[in-house]
Amino acid sequence: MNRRDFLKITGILAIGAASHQTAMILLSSEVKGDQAKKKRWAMAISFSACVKREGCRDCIDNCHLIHNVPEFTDNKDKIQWIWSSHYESVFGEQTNMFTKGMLKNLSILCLCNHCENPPCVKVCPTKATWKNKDGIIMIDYHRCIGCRYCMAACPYDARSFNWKDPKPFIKEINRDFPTRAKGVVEKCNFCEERITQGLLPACVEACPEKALTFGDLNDPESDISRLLKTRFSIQRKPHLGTDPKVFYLF
Amino acid sequence: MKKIILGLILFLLVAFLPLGYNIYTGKKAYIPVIKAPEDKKECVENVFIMRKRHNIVLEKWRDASVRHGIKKYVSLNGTYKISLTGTCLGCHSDKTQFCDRCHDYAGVKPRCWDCHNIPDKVAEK
Amino acid sequence: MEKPDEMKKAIDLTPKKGDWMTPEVELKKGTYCYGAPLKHQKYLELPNQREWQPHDVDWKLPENWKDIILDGMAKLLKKNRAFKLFMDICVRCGACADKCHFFIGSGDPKNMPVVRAELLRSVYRRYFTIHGRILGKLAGARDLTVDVLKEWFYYFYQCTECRRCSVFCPYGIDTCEITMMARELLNLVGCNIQWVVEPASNCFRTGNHLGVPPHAFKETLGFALDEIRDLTGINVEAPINKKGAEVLFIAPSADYFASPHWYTLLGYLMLFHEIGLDYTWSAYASEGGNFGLFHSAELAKRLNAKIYAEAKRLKVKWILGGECGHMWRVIHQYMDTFNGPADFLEVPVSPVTGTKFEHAKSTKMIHIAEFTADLIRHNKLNLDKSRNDNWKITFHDSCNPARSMGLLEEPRYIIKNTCNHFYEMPENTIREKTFCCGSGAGLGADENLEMRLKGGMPRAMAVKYVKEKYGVNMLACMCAIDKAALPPLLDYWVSGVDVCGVHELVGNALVMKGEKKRETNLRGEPIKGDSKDTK
Amino acid sequence: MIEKAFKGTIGYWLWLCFLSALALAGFISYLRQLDIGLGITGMGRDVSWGLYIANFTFFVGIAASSVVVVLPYYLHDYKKFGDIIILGEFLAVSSVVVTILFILVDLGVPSRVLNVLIYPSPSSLLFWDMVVLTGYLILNIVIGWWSFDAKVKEIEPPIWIKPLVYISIPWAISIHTVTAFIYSGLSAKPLWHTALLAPRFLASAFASGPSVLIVLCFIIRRWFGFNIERDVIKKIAIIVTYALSIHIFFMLAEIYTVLYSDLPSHKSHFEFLFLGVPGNRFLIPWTWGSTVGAIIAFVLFLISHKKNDSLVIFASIITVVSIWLEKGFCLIIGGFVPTPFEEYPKYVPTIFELFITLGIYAAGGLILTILYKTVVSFRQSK
Amino acid sequence: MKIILPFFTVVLIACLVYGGTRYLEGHILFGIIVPYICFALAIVGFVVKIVKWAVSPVPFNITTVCGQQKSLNFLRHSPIESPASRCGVFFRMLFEVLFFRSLLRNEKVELYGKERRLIYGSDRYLWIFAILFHWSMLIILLRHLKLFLEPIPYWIIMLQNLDGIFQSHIPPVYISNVLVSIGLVFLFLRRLKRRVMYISLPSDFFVLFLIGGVILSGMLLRYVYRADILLVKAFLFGLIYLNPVPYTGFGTMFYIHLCFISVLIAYLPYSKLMHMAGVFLSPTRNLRNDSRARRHINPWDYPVKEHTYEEWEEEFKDALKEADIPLDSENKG
Repeated sequence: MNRRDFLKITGILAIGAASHQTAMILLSSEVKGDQAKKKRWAMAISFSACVKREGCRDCIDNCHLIHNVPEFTDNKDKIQWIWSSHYESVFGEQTNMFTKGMLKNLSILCLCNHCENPPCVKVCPTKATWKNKDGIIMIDYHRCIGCRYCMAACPYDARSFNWKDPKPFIKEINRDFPTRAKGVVEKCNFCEERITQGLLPACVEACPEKALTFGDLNDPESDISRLLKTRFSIQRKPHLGTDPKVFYLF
Repeated sequence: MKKIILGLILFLLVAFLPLGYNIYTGKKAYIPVIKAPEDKKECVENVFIMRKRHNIVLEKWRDASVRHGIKKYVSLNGTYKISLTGTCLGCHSDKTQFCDRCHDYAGVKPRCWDCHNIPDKVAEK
Repeated sequence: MEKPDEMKKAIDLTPKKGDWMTPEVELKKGTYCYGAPLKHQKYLELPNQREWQPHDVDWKLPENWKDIILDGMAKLLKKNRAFKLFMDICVRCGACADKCHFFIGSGDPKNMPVVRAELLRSVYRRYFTIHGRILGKLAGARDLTVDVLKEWFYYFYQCTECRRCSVFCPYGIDTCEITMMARELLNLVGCNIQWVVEPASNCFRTGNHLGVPPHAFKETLGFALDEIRDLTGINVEAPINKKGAEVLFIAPSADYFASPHWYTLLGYLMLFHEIGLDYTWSAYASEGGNFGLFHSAELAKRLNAKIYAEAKRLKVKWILGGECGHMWRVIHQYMDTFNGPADFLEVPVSPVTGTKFEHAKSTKMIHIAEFTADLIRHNKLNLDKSRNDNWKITFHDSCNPARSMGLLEEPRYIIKNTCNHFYEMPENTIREKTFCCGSGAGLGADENLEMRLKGGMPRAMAVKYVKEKYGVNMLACMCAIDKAALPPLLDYWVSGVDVCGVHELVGNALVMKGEKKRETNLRGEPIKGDSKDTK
Repeated sequence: MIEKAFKGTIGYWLWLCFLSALALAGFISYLRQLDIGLGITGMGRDVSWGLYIANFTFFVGIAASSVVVVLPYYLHDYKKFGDIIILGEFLAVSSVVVTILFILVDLGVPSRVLNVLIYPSPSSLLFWDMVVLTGYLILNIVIGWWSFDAKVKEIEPPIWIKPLVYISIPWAISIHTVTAFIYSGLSAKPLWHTALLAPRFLASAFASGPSVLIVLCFIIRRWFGFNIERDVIKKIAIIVTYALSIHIFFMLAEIYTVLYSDLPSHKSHFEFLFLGVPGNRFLIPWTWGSTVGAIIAFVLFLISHKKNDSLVIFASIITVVSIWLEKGFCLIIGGFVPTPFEEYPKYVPTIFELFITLGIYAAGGLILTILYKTVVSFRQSK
Repeated sequence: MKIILPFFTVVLIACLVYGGTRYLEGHILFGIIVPYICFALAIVGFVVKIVKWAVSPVPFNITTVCGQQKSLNFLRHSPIESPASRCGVFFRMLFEVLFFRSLLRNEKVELYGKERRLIYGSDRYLWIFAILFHWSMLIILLRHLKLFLEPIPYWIIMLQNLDGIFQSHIPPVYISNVLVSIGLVFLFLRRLKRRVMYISLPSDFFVLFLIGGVILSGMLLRYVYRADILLVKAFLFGLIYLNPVPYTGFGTMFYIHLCFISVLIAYLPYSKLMHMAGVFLSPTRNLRNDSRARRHINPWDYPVKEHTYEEWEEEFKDALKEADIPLDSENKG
């Protein structure tokens, strides 16, 4: 649905109002949105910078705090938007006998890869998850029926399901961001609500070592474009052809 | 014959039960008073529309914001940020005095509050 | 008359365009009954006595016939809630339409029970409701005219009061009740039929429909006793008007005059002898059937009064009733109300088995099928099923015992214990969904044969079905009118299937103490089957 | 006709009561699940589909299998299946209802289920599954009921039944194919990601479904006097035998491909299923049980034609259990374990989950009983 | 004619209300006066009709028996189809009223094929759609109670939430609304069949159209031309406590809905819609089949002219003597 169609629909509202007609217009945040070049948001995570602080969880905490991500005690109910895991688990297929020793216990930050070719979007039976024009994989929590097909389809385990009502498990509610109800799938949204306001994603902002770089791949002058042009990077499971938008730098 | 008349009376009693019920609860003349924000004159739309159609406006807001990335709403009354917690409850800061009163009266239980938060200042009360 | 195939082909269950509002009726010969003879009208002191026939142009109605009917209607509405209710609540859903045997058989749309009732309802609306008075035809209201009256006559004497439609009606509207009311009204202006009034008058005078005087009655019973003696070598008695007997036995009079009823009578007599029942016939109340029911409640009561009066006079303990249809409607649903309470009688107890028939504790009259089934259950009868091996039997539930009494299992129990080959007809045509023979409620007149054959078609088709499927050649039933009406009906539609009473089967199967070897069944036909082979 | 289902012996009513009680228990458990959320089940972030989807998969197979009696009757004019065809169709009807119920209870927000219709998404196999399953349900109800009705009335079935029957044959294949495609289209799950999945599903369906039918035939023959010819049952047993052999062959082909190619991401699932990993050997008995069971059942079927009925019944039951374990339970769980992070989480259904599952079985059983009772009573009244 | 006239009557009502409220300031007439008059007509008519039914006695026990009677204890009695006890009657009525038991029996007769064989097939469409229609109507009625009760009882909210359980749109589409429409459309379509058309009266169509009008205007009111529900409830409270407040801001659709309902309830007692009360009173269903065990009293019973034994004996004296049948008169003498 493009914006023109949308205006038409909202126009119907006014007709229904019969005697109290009024114009209603919905505007996009970017006024010049259509003219501006499409964004391709991406993130680069630097191994070397990330390991500098032992046990640092600033990015995770900040993200989970801002997005009201609950902390379940039971592992099977766990919901995570961004988390860390061992190198062998994350890059299992890029492990050899030497890396096993060298990179042992190296924590790798994981989050939704916002794939260019997302398997989760394809399988959704209600279009509750989709790729928006900036390449971010979105979830409409109002539409999700909780079939969890997308979870099965995601090769990165990036999606979590609300097995129970999350509210009691949220330590401190951030009232500017909605919580979720039980029964829907959720995941990292690349801080879509922040970047439309011109802010950086919560995790990027929180990192004391500036290990995370976020920016527009379509802009050759952006930090991230420059970084990826100059440094060696890998993606998770590239052989699956999903083309992740999260890059790992050496 | 007696049974039928009895049944008829019973039926009429049941049919007129609502009358008694409201007298019993003492709400026979109750009409909820909705506390409009004192500092604001107009809502995002004309008040007549808002009274009848705020739910539909909100639904459109929801779809616009979530699915189409549209974050601003322009009406004759001005331009507004699309946000239930931020914009609506920003003015109608007291949900119990505003939303709930009428929703209870009309027997409507919207699910918005399952996820969307009541702003800090109300929740703190 | 047409051939069966042609008659069937002519049926169209989808009515022509239009509706039933225009009163018009063509009295086609063969589809209506003749008017009652003056003599019998006089004897019963009926209103508007005159010689008349339905096909006369002038029905010789009294001058104020309209007022009489409307007055009568007002009175009936006050007297009978069912009537009033059934006038008001029909929604014309049409569920009853194809449940009526006359509609199925004739395709005449006015034979749909709903329309039959609407014929009366339209007049009710016109004169007794506000909207009918104001809106007239729009509200489905019609003026009462001679044509309407003729239509009433035609169609309410085309309803056998079988109550099948009532089973299917979501509000329990009973066309039987409506027909009864309509006939009450018709009788107020003297529009009644010979086949109802004559038997009623005879019954009122002599005690039975045929007008048989007491000595002739005794004589026929005597013939029956002779036949039994020839068949079994046993001397059976048939006491008449015996005071102080334990049981008064009342059967429809057809049982001792008509065939195949006759063999049922033999069955009764043999059974009573075999168990040594202390009972009596009555010459005064020698009729169970009650044609008054097809005329008016009052006449039904007048005829019925004899039974209790006779029971009281003879000082019996309780009453046993024979195989009959509408007789049992009256006894089960009306007799106690009409002429009760029967506090001079005792709750029926079977002298053989000791079973107390609690379900008849007020009326004190039980059905012979109940009595016999109980005997069989207690092993009091020595039955040789193979004596009925000549026949493959099916059972026709008579409308009244089925739908007004619930007498469904007793006859089946007896049949299953007296014969080896029993087959049910399709289930949509038995038990509470049983189809009428087409001749009930006083419509069994010969001049009405075409309509009777049409109305009996569904029943006949069900018989045909079991005949073709299982080779059924005998239709058992428990109603005097069935026994009279079904043989010509089956002759016409099926052929090769005979009709018998349930107690004929009992009589055949009953091995009596001291009897001689039976060579033939009650009909004098040689017995096939095993018992003969073992001779 | 259906009113026949409401007249029966005390034993029959007890059976109905028993099923209703189970269904009620399941319903109450489901209310609890609605209240608390799917967290009440054993499923979790790693094994996010469990018993429900396993059963769904299995019963789609049962539903699809009615085609093996329909096909010989209509296409090859094998008249002996005339009696059993209605049983097959009614089995399909109740199985489809069961599958739909299993999908429903597996949803996080069941009240939004209409979204599937409101926002149709042809790219999603779940959408197509809904289409084919509802279509199949309607087809079977219509075909089953109308041909049964015609039989009761002793008339020719309406002419439009035949084309519907011909449509229903590929349709039956399609429901199980689409169900297989739900899984085999996912590159994230190596165990499922095989083109052989759909054929395997069909082969196992044509073994398990007719086996259920055989057991049901014996039951109604034993308790309801509905005499189904031995020939007919034998014929079905032959179909099962062949289907089983193909099923076993496919399974071996799959194992060969994985083991010989030695691709770690694929192999790890099979290793988990057949050998387990330290700390999680939960599925080993089930996997082996189902595999060995299938082979035993095959052998039993092969020799059964000379032996008595009980052998056939026994073999049928083994087949059903084996395939339930293989296609349902092990396949679904095994697909999720190991996780993309190479973890080996445990999945054990909770008591609520079991009750809900049993409740759905009971609901299916109720429908099946009522439909079969109608058929059987009709036969008895003849 | 049967269809067109009732249809235009209903349209006319709508037009009157539309014109009256839109152009003629008839809010008081259509919002207050008409509902009051109609309600009064409804209550009076209803009571009068029931009382009229009630004062007519049931002279005879005329149960329509649909199952085995209670007689010999070794035969399986059918306690509901042939009720011998109050309890049985209760259940019979329960099944009749709640589940339309009799209609469920419905079957269709056909003359099949060339040989015109009579065949019977079950025909439950009418039952299914009647059930859909009536139950949905009941639920809709109960849901509307929320407009007359304050505070709203929990069960009504529950019912409403269940009814609107499928979250598809805002406001959610009620299941009952969909089902009632399906039911009504079917009931209308089957009236068009030749045989049902033959028995239909204009009033049958009028009721269908009127109820259709109520449903349609109600749904429009909910989904398109919304009214301020707070005002609606306050207005209705004013009406029921005889303190009507002539609000004007409802929009025409509200008045159309209100007037349709008013006409419907006013029409109810004078029409076949009284089947809703009549079904309880039907003597063929609500009586026990125990007329031989318990005497049913006919209140207007009167003595009739009988042919007594004495008269009979007198008449047939000779014949009786000839047949050797004992005579009462001689024995006494």
